[in-house]
Amino acid sequence: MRVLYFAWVRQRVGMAEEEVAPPETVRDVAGLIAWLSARSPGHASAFANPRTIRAAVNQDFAGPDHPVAANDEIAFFPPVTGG
Amino acid sequence: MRVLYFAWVRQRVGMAEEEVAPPETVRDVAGLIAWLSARSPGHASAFANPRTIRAAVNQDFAGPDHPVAANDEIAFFPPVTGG
Amino acid sequence: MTPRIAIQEAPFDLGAESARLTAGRTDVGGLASFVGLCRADDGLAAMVLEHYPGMTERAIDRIAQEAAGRWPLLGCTVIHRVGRLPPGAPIVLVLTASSHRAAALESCAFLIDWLKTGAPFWKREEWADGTARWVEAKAEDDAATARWAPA
Amino acid sequence: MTPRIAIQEAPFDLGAESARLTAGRTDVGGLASFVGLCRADDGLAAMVLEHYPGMTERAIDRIAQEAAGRWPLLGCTVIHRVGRLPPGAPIVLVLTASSHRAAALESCAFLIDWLKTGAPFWKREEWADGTARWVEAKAEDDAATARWAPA
Repeated sequence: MRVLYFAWVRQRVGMAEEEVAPPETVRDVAGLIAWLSARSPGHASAFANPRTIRAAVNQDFAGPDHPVAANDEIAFFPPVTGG
Repeated sequence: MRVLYFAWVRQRVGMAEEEVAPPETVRDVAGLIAWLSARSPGHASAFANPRTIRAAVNQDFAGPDHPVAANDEIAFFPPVTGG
Repeated sequence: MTPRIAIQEAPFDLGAESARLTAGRTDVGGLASFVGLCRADDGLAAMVLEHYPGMTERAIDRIAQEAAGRWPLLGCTVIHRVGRLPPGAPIVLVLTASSHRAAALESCAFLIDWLKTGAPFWKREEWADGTARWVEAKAEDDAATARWAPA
Repeated sequence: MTPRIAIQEAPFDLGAESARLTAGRTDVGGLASFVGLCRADDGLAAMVLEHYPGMTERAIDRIAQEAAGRWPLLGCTVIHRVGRLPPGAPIVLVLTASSHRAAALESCAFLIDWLKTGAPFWKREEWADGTARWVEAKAEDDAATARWAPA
């Protein structure tokens, strides 16, 4: 599973992307956030307030209940501010 | 009094502008239209249907009741179609 | 804000006009433009545009000032071509600059809607078969202008 | 209608992009554009834009297709710059072409409203005093996007 981080989520986690292999109990975006939060103080800081985090699964916006699987590309980032 | 004609009003009247000196009984735009209509068959044709004619007095749109005076610039034209 | 208003036969340059509104300043956040072009409807050979010199500039200046009173504009350009224009030719340009995008977008739409009904221009269509006819005013243009009227 | 979508560090050329949508055709009656620029609010040194390569282009392509389904578009261009941009620099360009002006104007406003809330871009402001902060999403941008939702 490939995980990407953008903007201040990337800065707090301390990396732009990583390959992870969470246990099978991690089935959705919310579960992945909980699992990633335990990986480092940086991860914990990035995901401290899940309300400020948005996610995409395979490049589509995805809510906390969206399923995640081994070959997915998952991205975490703040609310977007383009335009 | 200077009278200007535009678009098909100009074509029907047969000229772009003329100096006229209507009698004192011609006091407003509607009166001027009636008086001009009698000047030639072209004028009569141009003003045959007053509902299709718009007017400006001294370069501001003006309705049939708008007063007209000796030194005014009066223009007659169809509804505008710019842009 | 002094609007730039031009009535001309020559083409206009959208890039240059846009640069003119933003050059040397850093307070413009949004620049909206509209360009109206001559469509080649079924055998149209050319569009011939006539206007009322003097009144045209006055009327456009007045409406640009009204727009500046309704939206916080930092710049406004209106260029309207006259004369004989072939199909595909640009006819009219409206450009508005503001610190915020909604003001730029709305004032641009307001100005082009108004130009259709409030500025003394007239269009004659010349056809490939040699005939010509004056374009008639459209009720939908009056409706578009009316939606900007104060409630 | 195939939209032209570009994410790039380089500046864009409004005149050239506009010409590209109308060149060689005579069915375009209206061309609307919006350019968003970097404002120099109180000591801003630069804006740094980051995006999600791949997802950005997909998301913009999808919304351009949605716009083409809602309005009869003849052309659509979206160019969004990324990287470090100084105050005064153009950031984003939206261009829409249609046979009628309302379709061009409305779809242009729709697309720029959507880009503020639906495309994966993030802005960081760098200040003259050396500090930096990520721009926070605005509730007013969500509201602007929401007004386009089907009733």
